[in-house]
Amino acid sequence: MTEKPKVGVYVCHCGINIAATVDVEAVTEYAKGLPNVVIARNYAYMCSDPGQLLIKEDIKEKGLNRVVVASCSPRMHEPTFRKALQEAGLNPYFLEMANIREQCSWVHEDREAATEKAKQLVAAAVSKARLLEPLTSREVDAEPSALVIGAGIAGIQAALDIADAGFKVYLVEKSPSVGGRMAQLDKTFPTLDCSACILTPKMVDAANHPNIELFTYSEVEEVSGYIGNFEVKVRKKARYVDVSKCTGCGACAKECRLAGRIPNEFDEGLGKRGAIYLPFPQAVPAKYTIDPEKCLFLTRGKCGKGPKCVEACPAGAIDFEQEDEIVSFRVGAILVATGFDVFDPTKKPEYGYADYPNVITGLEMERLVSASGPTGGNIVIHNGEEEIVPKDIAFIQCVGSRDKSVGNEYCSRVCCMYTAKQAHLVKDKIPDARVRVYYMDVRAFGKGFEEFYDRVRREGIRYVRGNPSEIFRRGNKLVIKVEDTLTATPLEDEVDLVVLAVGLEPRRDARKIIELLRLSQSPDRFFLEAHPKLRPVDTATDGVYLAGCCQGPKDIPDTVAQAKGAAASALIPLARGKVAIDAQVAEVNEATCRGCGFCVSICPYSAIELVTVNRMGHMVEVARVNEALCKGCGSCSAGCLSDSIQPRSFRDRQILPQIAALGGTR
Amino acid sequence: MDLNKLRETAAGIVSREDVKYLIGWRRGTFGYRVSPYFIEDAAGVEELIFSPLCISNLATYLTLVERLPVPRGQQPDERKVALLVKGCDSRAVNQLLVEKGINRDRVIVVGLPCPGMVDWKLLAEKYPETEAPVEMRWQGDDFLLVHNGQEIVVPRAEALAEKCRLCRHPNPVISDATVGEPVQPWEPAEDSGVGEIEAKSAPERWAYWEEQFSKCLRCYSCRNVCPLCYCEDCILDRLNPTWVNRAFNFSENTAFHLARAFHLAGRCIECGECERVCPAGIPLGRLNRKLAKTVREEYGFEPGLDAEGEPFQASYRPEDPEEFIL
Amino acid sequence: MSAMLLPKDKWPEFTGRLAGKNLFAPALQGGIKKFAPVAAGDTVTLDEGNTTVPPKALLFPQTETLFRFAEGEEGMELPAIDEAAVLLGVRPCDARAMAIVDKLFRWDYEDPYYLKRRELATIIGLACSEPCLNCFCTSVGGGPASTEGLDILMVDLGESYLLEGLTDKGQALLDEFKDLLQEAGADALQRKEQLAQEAAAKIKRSVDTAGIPEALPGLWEDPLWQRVSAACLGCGICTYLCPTCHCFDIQDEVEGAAGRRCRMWDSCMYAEYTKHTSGHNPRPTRRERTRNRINHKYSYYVDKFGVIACVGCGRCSNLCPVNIDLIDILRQVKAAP
Amino acid sequence: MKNQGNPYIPHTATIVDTWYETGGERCIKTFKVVFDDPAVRESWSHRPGQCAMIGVLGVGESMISISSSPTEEGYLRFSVMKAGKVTTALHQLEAGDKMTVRGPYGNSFPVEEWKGKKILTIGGGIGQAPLRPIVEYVKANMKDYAGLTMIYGARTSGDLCFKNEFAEAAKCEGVCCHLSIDVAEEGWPHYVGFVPSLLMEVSPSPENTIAITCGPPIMIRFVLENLKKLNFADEQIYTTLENRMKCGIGKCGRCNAGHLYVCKDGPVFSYAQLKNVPEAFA
Amino acid sequence: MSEQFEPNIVAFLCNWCSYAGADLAGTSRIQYPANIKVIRVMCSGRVNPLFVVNALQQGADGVLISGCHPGDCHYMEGNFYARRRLKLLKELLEYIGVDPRRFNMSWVSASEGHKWKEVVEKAVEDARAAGPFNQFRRRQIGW
Repeated sequence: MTEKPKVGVYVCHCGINIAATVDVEAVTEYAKGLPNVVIARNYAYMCSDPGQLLIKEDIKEKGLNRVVVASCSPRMHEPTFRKALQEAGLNPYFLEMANIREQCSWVHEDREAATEKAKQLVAAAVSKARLLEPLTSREVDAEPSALVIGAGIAGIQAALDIADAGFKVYLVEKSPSVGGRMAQLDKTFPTLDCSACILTPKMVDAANHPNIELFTYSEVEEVSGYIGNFEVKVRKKARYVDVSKCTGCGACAKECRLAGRIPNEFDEGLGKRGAIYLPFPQAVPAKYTIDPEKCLFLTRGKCGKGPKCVEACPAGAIDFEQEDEIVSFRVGAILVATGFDVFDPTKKPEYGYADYPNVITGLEMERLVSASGPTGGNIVIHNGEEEIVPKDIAFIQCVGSRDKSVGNEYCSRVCCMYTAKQAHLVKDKIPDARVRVYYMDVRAFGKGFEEFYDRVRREGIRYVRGNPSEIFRRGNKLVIKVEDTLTATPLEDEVDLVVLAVGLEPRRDARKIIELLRLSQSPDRFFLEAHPKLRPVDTATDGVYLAGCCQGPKDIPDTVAQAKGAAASALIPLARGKVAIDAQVAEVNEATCRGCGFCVSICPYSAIELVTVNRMGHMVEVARVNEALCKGCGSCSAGCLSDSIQPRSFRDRQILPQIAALGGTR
Repeated sequence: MDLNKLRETAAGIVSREDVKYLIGWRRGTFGYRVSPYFIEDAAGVEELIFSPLCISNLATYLTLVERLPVPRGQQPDERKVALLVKGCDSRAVNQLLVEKGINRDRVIVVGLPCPGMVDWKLLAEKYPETEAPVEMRWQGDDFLLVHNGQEIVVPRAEALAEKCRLCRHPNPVISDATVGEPVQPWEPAEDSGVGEIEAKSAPERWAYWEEQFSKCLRCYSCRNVCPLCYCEDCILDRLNPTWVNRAFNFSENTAFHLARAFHLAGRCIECGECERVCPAGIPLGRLNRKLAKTVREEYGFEPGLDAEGEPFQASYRPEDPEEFIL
Repeated sequence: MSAMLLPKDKWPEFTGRLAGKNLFAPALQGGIKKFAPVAAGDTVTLDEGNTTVPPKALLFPQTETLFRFAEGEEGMELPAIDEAAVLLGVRPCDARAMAIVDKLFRWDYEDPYYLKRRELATIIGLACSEPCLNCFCTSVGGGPASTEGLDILMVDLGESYLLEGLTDKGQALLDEFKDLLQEAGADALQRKEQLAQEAAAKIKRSVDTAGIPEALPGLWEDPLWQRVSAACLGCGICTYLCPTCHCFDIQDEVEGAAGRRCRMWDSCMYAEYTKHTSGHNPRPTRRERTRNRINHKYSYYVDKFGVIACVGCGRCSNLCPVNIDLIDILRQVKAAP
Repeated sequence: MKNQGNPYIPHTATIVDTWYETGGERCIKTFKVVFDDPAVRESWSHRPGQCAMIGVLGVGESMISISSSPTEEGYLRFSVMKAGKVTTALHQLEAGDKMTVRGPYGNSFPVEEWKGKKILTIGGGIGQAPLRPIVEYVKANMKDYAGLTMIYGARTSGDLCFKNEFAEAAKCEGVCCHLSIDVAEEGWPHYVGFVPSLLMEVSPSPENTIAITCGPPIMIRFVLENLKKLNFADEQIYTTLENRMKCGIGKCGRCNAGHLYVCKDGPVFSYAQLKNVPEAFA
Repeated sequence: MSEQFEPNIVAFLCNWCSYAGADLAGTSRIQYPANIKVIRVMCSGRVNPLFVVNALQQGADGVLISGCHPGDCHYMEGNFYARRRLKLLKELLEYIGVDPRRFNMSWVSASEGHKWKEVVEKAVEDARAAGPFNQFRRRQIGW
């Protein structure tokens, strides 16, 4: 049956967000004159309950079978209004939205021009709405398992939550141990808990959980498929140590010819390790790894008369024949918790990080004060002449944060507090130290933060408002040139140690994850969430969720909270066991298909295949779409010479009228 | 060209049980005309010719022949079709294979190395068409015309068809059997037609094509003759959606020609048939060759050289040109 | 009715004054010869040969608006066809074609668009002296100086043109040019006859069409149709450029709230022409379509209107890119058992 | 709006009622329409079997048989199967909407000639629509005819048009109805099988009878065969043809079957006329 | 010129990058000319180049197509196909004498609200400079 299209047009004021710039009355009146428009209304907030009720009632009372909502971006409220249609008994795909907020009222000032544009956008939406087709989304089974990429605190927490809910988790960590950044920290602000003490049990839990399969020293190599049905390939890098045999005794590391000669990443290079190493004592798994880029045997093929580690290992676990291994599995959801890198302070040469050993980063400071660190927790530094215990210590905040010149406009959110914490620790360990903090603003917005900041200041730490312009060496001291902006006094401060409160940055290899999972970046280059307010753990790729600092700088409690949120989101498809397949997928008109296979070549998802059909007695090949694999991108259709493959809801015959409407010929 | 050898080969092919017919050429009914010729039995080969007038690309018939509904209980005729191809024509066969427009098992390709074809319209100005069909042969690099009983040597430069002047592949690039010795490819001429337009300013180009497209009769001969325009249901005939209105006017004609040219981009094998058949004399070759040139020069791609190749518009290289993108 | 002489030195003035009467004459446009408007001051040269596009395009335009309509408005708006025109240099075959097509457009329902244009047009024919290669007008009842469909026949006598008024409309036009014309004597008329005979004798190709209309029904399943259509491209050249082909399509075009219904040339050689929406096509291949084209001209039209709908202009034979030659087909029809 | 003697200008008409006869992709919808112009209402007259060009401005026109009999006054009825662009647009129309109508076109059933005879209609699917006016005409003038037998079938019971009307008609004196569907359905009380078989089952006598058949080409072919088996003479058999049309008035050229222009010489033809027209059943 | 010509520009934006980028420009209240009217498609690969021809025919003075940066396509490869096809179309349009300023293509990511503004401004300036494109307009409904 062919229904006559009866279109209802709903123009939203969005308070004054739209109404201030677009004459919503005029747009409504205009809409009334468009073909097949039965009713046009405007309302303060279409997305509100009463707004939606208006639509639902009109559907029922006026027999509407198409709805156009002219409001915000469809990326915002398309699901909302689709649901409203559905609740009123209408196919949810009978909705078309005109974006008159983000792409009209908010970006244009001229009321007349904005109103005219809004009218055209509504006309285009109506012209498409008339031709929309009812679609039914199908459901397919979801794989009851998840992949978590990154085993820092975010990844560990999320993995534990999902595993505790009874689902299999593949936890993939790039480095040889889980733990991530949090493991590098000494104490946590503002409570001064021992970071390792609270983290280590979780690391162990994650390693031992029956539902968690841990891949350390591994990287995700390939992801295909879609929510509920991702195919994952993980590369388990060769450790050259048989982890089933390695007992973690450490005999090998002691014997390694390079022992104590390679900067240890975990200690931010402050400590040294050998070519076979355990990143840190509490590492999980407590299994040794051979650094293939350093190991003499692996790089030169020769290590004295023979690798000493092999001799030393009582379990015979060293295996130089080991190769990378590719492991494949299927998961229903993917959680990204790849963390952050810290700002590289050499990008601010005025601070002399590259020149002076006693200019260090906050993270290096963490290792320096850590009892498990290279100095056993003693704050000892080399001032270029000798090892000393610094007495004059300066912290500089906002290094690489809130700084356009280095491309980071954002606040890293943790530096103020970690600086306060480190200042406190310094004061604790070196009571006679004079500690200054150079800051521009102090942000102490979290629970207990302001109190902690207050406490630190009362401990005698001086906060000087100023942005140091230069650090140079004078004798065995470092001189900080700075203007105290509160008193407008230029200062030169002589210190033994400068700690740069470096900010947080996206992982330098984030690109790989972006390409792997089709993620986007926000302007700060962190991974982009689906919506900044309402879908902060979702991404544009269904079934892929974000947790922790990969999405943006945050402290530990926020990271854990987000991880738990992301885990809960990932659990939805897992727990339901089903996922809805978008109905807006491509469809083939077999009667006109030439079977040329262009679409087959084009489809990035291998969702199209050629099948043989009987066309009036002739066996011919035509394209056929696997709807579960098709993502509805429509690239096939633009490459089809006979227009035989068309994405539903974005068909040529639905787009051409939009073009006509916007061109002015409707 | 040894016609006897060709006829012998053809006779051998059409005598086979699994062959439906062989498509070749025969003398036309008057003047310089030559007609595509469907030979079903060995007796038919007597009229088969291959001369400088055999300019038409027979590959179009591989897809032009209608597939009628097969009555219930009957089997479709799946016998092979044999086809004579010149160099350019053979590229059409390859391109058809790339896009699965034909089934390799159902075609027998007889390759004819091509010394170059004549554009009879150039000849007719000097030697008008006669009621009786004229004969032409190759003689050295030139052409020999038998006109009103007289043998006239026509210098190559005087009558060589434009597409042949530009030809890069005079020898067939695919064939099951070849008749004749491969010809020595010649240096393709500079494409002065395309060059002339490229040298114009944008308004001049517009004025040029406006005149050309305005005279289009929309007879669709350019589309129908093209061996690579073979959709059974061409989008330009379709009414829902309507890409091009049926009305004849400059705007619709232009949309038609742009769509046609675009659909052939990366597929056109430059056989020049579209331009040859156009009753309005629209230089369609200049349209297609421009895109072919872009594809060749900027993407290093030439269609129809490899039956296993990839379809140009259904593939990409990460390093494809993108200097035009903001 | 009168026969007048126009000395050739008066030609520019003659055509110059005609130009004020919405004159169309053969001209090269972008390399294609067709009837084009003549503006005052343009020179009109009548050379040998015929136009590629027949003058039917002026009476039966390739696209014409039947009426316009607008959303929310009552009724439809009709085009005003009220401008008289003069067609100069129409070949007798093309004029005969008009007379033949008139019958169809007058049949039962009068076609107001065509007939109005026909009424408003004064057709000045030009007798042929040098027939083209594929002219065969004499085989189908016409001739180089045939007058059917013409208002005025013009014959090139060398020094002057002979202008014969054939209809009231034609005579009225001639009367307006009395100042340029002289009364033609019997010798001029004799000369005309002689020239026509000479021209007819120069016609190279011919076919005896007698009996063809009667023979065609019996040849329905003859193999000749497969033979002659095998090379057909299914394009519209033969029909679009045929002076008697008159088939059209009707389409609506919409732009915003306004729209028009228009008709445009269509061709029986196209697959869509007879294709049902169900996909069924009563003429599924080029064989049936070619057969229909020949039958329509040489049998059905004869059956309905008593005349062959072909004037022997030779355009279809000339312009077919694959040498589907009407004369040859007719010969094959004649030769068929 | 007068058409000013211009046969291409349609009249506008308002749809007063519509309903679906059948469902599915190629559903059939019936429209009852009334001309907007009282003068047209007054002057319009058609004979059973004639067609009209109906359409939607901006979309186009389609030749549809007028399925109401002249005896049904005050409106015209059209039953339209959804197939192409125009019929799809027509299907979107509802009561109160406008469509355009021009006509009536073509010849008609020679109802005067047939007076005193028995009328046998044999329809299939949408083919009953052109037969409906003759059925209604004969019913309205039963005294002039010797009887009416209707044979009608469709693929399924859901594909049968005018279902209620058959039930009503069957009650009339002198009227006989035979219905069939192709495949058995639960609760179907009538014949199961194809229409040509039902025809043999009913086995009407050719005596003083006119048989009129309309339906899918394949059905017509077998019905004709069977009518011949039942000894109907060529002159006793009538059918209506349908071809693609654009003008409806014999100008545009495409509807001919051989020398017959379906729009003007038809759509009603006797088998005697058609049997030698090779294209008639193509 | 007393009044400046306001070109009508039809834009095709991919849902994931450019449309999101345009939305971001909105949420950031970045002002740009209202001449641009957007049709949302899922991927720039969906843009049939004939859409561009059609838009120019139906009243657009300029057309803009925007997708994800190479490598960022939500569908992995769609923008690569778009790039190839639209390059050919651009060549074709220029060759027949369409002012190249009537056709622009850009890569705008979800985070490039500012770039979107710049792209729009360029497209509008370009089309304005090229002037009204009436010559190719689908003929006004007339006789």
